[in-house]
Amino acid sequence: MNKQLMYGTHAVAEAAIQAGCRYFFGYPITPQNELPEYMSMRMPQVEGGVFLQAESEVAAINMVLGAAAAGARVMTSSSSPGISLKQEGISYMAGQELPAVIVNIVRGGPGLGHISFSQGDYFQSTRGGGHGDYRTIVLAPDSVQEMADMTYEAFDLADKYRNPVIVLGDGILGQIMEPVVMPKPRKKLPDKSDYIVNGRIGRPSRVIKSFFVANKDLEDHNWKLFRKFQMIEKNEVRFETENLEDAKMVVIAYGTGARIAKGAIKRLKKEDENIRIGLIRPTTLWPFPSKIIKDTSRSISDFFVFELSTGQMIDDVKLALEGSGHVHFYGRPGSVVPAPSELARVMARQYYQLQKAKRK
Amino acid sequence: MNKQLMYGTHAVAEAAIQAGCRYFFGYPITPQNELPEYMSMRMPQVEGGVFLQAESEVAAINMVLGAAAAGARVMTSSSSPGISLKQEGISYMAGQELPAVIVNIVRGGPGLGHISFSQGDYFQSTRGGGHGDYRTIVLAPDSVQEMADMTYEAFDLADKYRNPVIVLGDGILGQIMEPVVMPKPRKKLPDKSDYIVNGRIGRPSRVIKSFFVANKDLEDHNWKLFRKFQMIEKNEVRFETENLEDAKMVVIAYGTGARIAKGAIKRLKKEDENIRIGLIRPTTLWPFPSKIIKDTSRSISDFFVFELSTGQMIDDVKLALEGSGHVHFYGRPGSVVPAPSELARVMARQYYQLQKAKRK
Amino acid sequence: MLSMGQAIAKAAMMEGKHVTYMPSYGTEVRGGTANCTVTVSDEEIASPIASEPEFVVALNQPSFVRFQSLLVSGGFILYNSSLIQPDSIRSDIEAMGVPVMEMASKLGNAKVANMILLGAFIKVSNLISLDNLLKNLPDILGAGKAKLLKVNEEAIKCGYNYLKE
Amino acid sequence: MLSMGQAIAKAAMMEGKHVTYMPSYGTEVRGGTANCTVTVSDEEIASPIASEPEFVVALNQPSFVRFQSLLVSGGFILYNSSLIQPDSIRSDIEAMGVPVMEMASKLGNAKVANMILLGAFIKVSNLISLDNLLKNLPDILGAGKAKLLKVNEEAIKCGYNYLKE
Amino acid sequence: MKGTITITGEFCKGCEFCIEYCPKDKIQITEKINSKGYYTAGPKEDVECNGCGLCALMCPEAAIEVYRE
Amino acid sequence: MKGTITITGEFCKGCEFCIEYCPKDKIQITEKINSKGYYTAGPKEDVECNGCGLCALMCPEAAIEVYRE
Amino acid sequence: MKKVYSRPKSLHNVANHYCPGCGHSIIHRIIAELLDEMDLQGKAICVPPPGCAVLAYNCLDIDMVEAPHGRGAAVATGIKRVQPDSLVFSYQGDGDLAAIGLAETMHAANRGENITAIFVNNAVYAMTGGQMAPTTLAGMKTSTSPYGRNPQNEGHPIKVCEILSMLDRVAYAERVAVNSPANIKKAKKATKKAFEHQLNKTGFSIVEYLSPCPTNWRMGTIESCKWVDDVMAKNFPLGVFKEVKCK
Amino acid sequence: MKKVYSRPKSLHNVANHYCPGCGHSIIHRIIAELLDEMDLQGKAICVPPPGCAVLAYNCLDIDMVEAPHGRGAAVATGIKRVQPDSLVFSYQGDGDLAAIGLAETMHAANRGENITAIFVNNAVYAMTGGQMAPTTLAGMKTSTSPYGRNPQNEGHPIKVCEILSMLDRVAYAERVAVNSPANIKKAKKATKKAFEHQLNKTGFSIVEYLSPCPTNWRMGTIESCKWVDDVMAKNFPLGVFKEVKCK
Ligand SMILES: Cc1ncc(C[n+]2csc(CCOP(=O)(O)OP(=O)(O)O)c2C)c(N)n1
Ligand SMILES: Cc1ncc(C[n+]2csc(CCOP(=O)(O)OP(=O)(O)O)c2C)c(N)n1
Ligand code: SF4
Ligand code: SF4
Ligand code: SF4
Ligand code: SF4
Ligand code: SF4
Ligand code: SF4
Ligand SMILES: [Mg+2]
Ligand SMILES: [Mg+2]
Repeated sequence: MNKQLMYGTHAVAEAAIQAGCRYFFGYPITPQNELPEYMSMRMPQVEGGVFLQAESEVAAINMVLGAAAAGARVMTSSSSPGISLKQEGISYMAGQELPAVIVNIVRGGPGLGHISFSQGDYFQSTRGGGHGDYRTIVLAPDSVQEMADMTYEAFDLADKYRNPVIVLGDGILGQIMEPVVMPKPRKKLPDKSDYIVNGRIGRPSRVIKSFFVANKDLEDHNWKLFRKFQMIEKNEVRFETENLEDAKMVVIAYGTGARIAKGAIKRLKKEDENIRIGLIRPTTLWPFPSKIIKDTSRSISDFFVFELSTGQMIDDVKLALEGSGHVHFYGRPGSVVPAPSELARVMARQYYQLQKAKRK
Repeated sequence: MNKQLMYGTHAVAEAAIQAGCRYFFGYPITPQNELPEYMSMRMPQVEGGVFLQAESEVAAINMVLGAAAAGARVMTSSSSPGISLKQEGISYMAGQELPAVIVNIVRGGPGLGHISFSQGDYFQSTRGGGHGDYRTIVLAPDSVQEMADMTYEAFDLADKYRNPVIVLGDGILGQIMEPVVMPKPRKKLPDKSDYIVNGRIGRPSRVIKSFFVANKDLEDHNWKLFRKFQMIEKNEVRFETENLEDAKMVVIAYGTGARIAKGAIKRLKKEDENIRIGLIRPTTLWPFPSKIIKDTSRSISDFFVFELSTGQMIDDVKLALEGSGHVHFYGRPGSVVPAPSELARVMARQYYQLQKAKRK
Repeated sequence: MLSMGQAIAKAAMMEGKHVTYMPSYGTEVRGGTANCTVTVSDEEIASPIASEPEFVVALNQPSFVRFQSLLVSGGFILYNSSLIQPDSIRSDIEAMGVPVMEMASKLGNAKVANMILLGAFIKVSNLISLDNLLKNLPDILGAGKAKLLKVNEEAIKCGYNYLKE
Repeated sequence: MLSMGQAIAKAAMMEGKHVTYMPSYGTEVRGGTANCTVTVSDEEIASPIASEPEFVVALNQPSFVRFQSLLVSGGFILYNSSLIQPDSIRSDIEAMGVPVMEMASKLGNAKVANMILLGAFIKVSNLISLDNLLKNLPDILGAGKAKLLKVNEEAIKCGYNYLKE
Repeated sequence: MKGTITITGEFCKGCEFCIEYCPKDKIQITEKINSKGYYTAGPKEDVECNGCGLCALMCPEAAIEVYRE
Repeated sequence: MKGTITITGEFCKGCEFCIEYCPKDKIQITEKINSKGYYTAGPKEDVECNGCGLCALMCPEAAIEVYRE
Repeated sequence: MKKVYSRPKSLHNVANHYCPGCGHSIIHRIIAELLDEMDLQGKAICVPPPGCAVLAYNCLDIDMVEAPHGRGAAVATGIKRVQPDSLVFSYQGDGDLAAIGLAETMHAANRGENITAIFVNNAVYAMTGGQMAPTTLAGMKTSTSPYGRNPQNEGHPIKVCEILSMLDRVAYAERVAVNSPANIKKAKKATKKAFEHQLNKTGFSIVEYLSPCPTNWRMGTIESCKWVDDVMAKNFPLGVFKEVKCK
Repeated sequence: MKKVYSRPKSLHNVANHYCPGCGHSIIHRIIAELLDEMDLQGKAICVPPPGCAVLAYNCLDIDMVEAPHGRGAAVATGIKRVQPDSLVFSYQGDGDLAAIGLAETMHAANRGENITAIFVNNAVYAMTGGQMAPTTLAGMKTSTSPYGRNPQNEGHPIKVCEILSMLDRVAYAERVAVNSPANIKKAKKATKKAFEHQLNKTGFSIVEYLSPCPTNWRMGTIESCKWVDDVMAKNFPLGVFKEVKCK
């Protein structure tokens, strides 16, 4: 058994290295400092590994842009305010169709907020906080093991679609230690020789760009990207479900929120074995698992959204449902983790009220 | 008659001055260069007026932050990539509850995109492209007169709610000249002496901040902001409607898109006087006029959303409708303006198809 | 070119018309010819970008070629015949050349070429009345150009009358 | 403190338990005492933040006061009695002091105080078996500390047996 | 010259700067722990102070006040 | 020393640098307009060129090629 | 007996949050003493961006505006332009002022904004746990330079005062240290000069403080003070780098 | 007769987009000549951020990566770290390199990245229509300094080469002009040196070109060249500011 007890940040970093990432450009910010710190220790131990502390998050994302254009598997990590600063660069990379993995260990906002954690960056991540029509794939782990696995996969997704991929953790997932089985080193990396810049020997010169002189060309490019995003929506939706079969109410939560929700459901089941609460946990936030939610609404009409924010994913749930269900919401924005027992209370109140109403 | 023929950018700038704005911090970027240029000429002519070209958009928004904290009516303007760079600062200002007016003369994206225009920054503007749970009021003019009027009003809204307000123009609205009647100089400016910093004489010292040491305090702050945002949603929704009474299909569009839509509807009416197409034009994009859309859906079931993007506002329309109508979409992302005739064709096709289907 | 467009727009505005003036701007890139679009209407103006203009005023050869092709059928193209020798003119439009440069030098001021063309334009377009234009001219030119009022007036009349002849 | 928590977590992991270790981190601000939360369970662990811990191990007075109040009713608090003189102890919990510093200096190595407490902890908590802990100790300590294996083993046993007496 | 000092224990963090720089060796770390958990500095009873103020000049916490004849 | 030059009209923008710096006054702006609308430079027929290459050194457009005996 | 030193009244009457022996505490104290002595408490506006001093407002009893990381100079510019008669100073760490905020710092300095940068150089990103800063010394181990800063890869420490002194509109630039009575006296004098330049509107002023961070240097408090003399000041020479005449 | 000057093959065979008499064109030509002569066309990667040169790829026939405004040095760093044997150069205007991108420029220089900055100083933001740049001269009128740049409000022009020369890992820094045959020859030599330093991995190299912008200066082409000598070069002295030994 190859289980190690690892910090979430370290698991992300090590999984990236196993996935063939050899370039890391980052900048300190709590609660993800242990990620660049780990990289600064590990990269020099790996053949060809480069760790560089950038002078800012803006510089970091642009170093990532350059490294991606030169063909590298490359990563950067930060936390909320730092990710805001990277928005222009991410928009460029999406426009230039460059792959990279961007880790956001979300903290409390807005502004300086709080260093612990939150889920307040959902909109920014899923709708492109930068300018223009673009999307980034957003993966939402809820354990250290998933932090590792999803980071590992993120590199493949980024290369497959030539698009930035965001791993959306939070201060808790970053700071805890849990047992992890590390993915095996990726032996064969994708061949990118058809688009990267490495000198124009034996071929015409290449340009990596997002600028279009003719108005029409930009429009064509935007539709091209749009079709790619549709393809991603078709192929890459991921989620986990629990007890949907006979549920009378379905909880929708992701990341740390989903863990607490799972604990709350378990608790309620212990107290009342007849309680029927299911769970849908999106593990990709974009593309969002709309279909399973819509499908579920055929038999179940109550959806309980739990977020560690004042409510952002709830929009995607409503968009998925298209009016075909009732959406209830419980939010705890900013740095206070509700105990499963607290959430259980809120959920139970909602649940029993609904059942009572139905009986009437 | 005090009508002047003015550029959109100049109208915004002059209206700001009439509203009592005496501080402008900006940075060149096409297609809004004429705005800072006008300010550089005008501000020195106005008592106490300060124009300062910042070294970057990041610097500009932070100068705005400082000036707002010191009690000024202050403005900055930019275009898409520059607005991306301002996201961290805007998030801070929302967290610190500081008022300011931010003008975005939107251009084509993602990345460097194109200098002309687009409506691709809708998500960024309406959902807070920065980190954390916050919103900015977003005003969407569709003429040079509205550019002036809304900018003027934006300062009042910003001060009323102590929150950044975005005036969302685009390259066309910025570049055209139209007749404008300038609003009168605002004589009495709001008293901000209860929160600004100006030295702690005669009162305890003050801190303008968004950072909270105790987790719980940040949560309270977030709920406080949330209540403010709910209040804004209650009070400040704005929109324009046309021919909703007997419409069989309703077009929803904003800004330049709405102008083209109006032209297209007019055209169709000329061709077929029996055609029944209405229009809802949101003039605040956040808060979004959801209620009127929902209300309209009681009698009308078809909504035609037109955007100069691959589709962003359409989410808000769907959220408003909650499944109670059919949403059709036509988008032209990036820098090509469809002629009203083109849009008319697309709309007509949709319209007649729907009527035929109903007759069946 | 741009100033002439603005003059038309201002004059129309002063007649109480709806009006939109839109300068061209290419890319963030240098070079290329300048042009602008003026839309004048009794109603609210939808798109400020004319895909099918009714009138075109062309000052040089490339513009003549490019904008001739955009003209709506039955439209009118007015051109600076001092610089433009039309190779071919669409058969479904009307075209009229004015040798503005020669005329301007006759008036003793090369800078009023545009005003001559403006005069000719209001003649053929019938969008603005000559009287109104002349009345509003001081406002249109702006304070800085009061001295030049006289020669500009003359130039406009000269262009207006050229087509009369 | 933190290393002791990690040792518990590792040992539990090696026994095949679900385990989560969560260090405290206050604000971006200096000072304050360190603490950590270890959750050990046979099932998947929901929240890594224990609002009502079953066991508390306190190394100093402020921690004793703070975390005693969080303990679940019927919980157990183990404390370093070399540093802590409990003023008052909740009546619904069990408390046990271990004079780890004195014991450590008897063993001739002040640094093993934590291991003594660890030994005592596994005794009272019954979460991990002593045999497994000792078996896995080399892995838990890591390669760098092989030399200290012996004295750590002794310390753990010493803590374990202290409560036996 | 004669002097005296007072040290506010709640501010003191036991950094020992005052001790290091006092020319009279007037100050020591005491047994008293303040609410932040620091062993605080205090003047020795039987040692003279010349009121030079070096301790206060060094004290990061502005915990020391100095009196001079 | 004798030389000769050729100027590619499509590249020329009529900036007159070559004219300014030619020691022989060999170059002039011609009547030819290229597709970008510039009046282009061209060698004068009857003037000698020494092949010094100064024109090419100055020409921003790399429009000039120079030959020398 | 006469009281010859009292706790400055520009300090809040509570213990601050810094570690024992931290240079930040000393610098705060110096500022508070000057605000008292120069009667500026009612005129002062401080701009603390994130860094160990982010909570400066819990310590200094004056108006403050929190800045985003690195943007102290821009925020201070905004304030000062609106309130030209206030005493506006940013309080920035080396990571803040010289890494992410270098452009804002240099441009405010170049414009000659009448503001003062209180620049705390402790050779690390202290608040975030001791990562490499632009001022980290060659060979120095930090949490992101675990093998020591390698000048071939990460460059040499950046000398802020030397660089800023090249800008015409910088009125005053001095590097001091806060590790001994003599140095603290000089530091206070320098800070006073900087404030005077600001009040006289001669341009941008900066005081760079070599400041012990025992926690991240993993040293004792006394040892940290020695290290400032023995190592840091060798790399960052103390002194006045620029002074224009006060009007 | 022998051909003594041919159009460089590293230039695409089409007319470029610059205005008549623009310094950018000359600098492109110089680079293309060197790529030919040094046989580097197949090794070169250029990083053009927005600015009049944003379309450099329509002119120079080599690989390119577009950078966001001001981030040329960061993008070039990313490329060079992945492909240490390529010739990587950014091509940046004065607004780009010295305003918004100043931090990235200085930090890349300070790290001694083995990249070259081709730095085109035309004293304005040309592409966006002639706004004030960090290098705009005192008193100079631009579209955002309509009353002339006022050093009391906006500072004096920033001297990039002088400042960068203070950083230890900068290997080569020279200011040249492209306004006369003699200056163009020197400019080419400087560019060659910079490339050689990069290939020898001695550190960061920069060549600053005083470059005419007749359009935004509102001058004739010949007059612009004179202005470079008569005014610009007086404020920005030409010459080598730093050179380390090539290994
Ligand atoms: C945009 C952004 N990036 C990163 C951070 C995290 N952060 C907070 S303080 C700091 C640096 C602290 O170092 P320094 O400025 O030297 O101050 P010190 O703590 O050493 O006094 C960093 C990187 C942040 N708050 N915002
Ligand atoms: C973030 C951002 N801000 C602003 C711009 C607009 N912009 C494009 S080029 C440029 C500056 C051009 O000046 P310079 O760098 O001196 O180059 P030049 O055109 O003078 O050669 C600016 C401000 C942009 N593209 N992106
Ligand atoms: S005043 Fe001087 S002598 Fe007295 S305690 Fe302080 S340092 Fe020592
Ligand atoms: S210098 Fe101050 S804080 Fe340090 S030990 Fe002395 S009194 Fe305490
Ligand atoms: S080569 Fe010399 S002489 Fe000949 S045309 Fe060119 S500059 Fe004149
Ligand atoms: S230098 Fe070149 S571009 Fe300029 S006029 Fe001569 S040939 Fe033409
Ligand atoms: S970490 Fe360092 S800089 Fe921060 S408070 Fe502690 S000693 Fe001071
Ligand atoms: S605007 Fe200036 S810099 Fe730009 S291409 Fe024209 S002359 Fe060159
Ligand atoms: Mg520091
Ligand atoms: Mg420039």
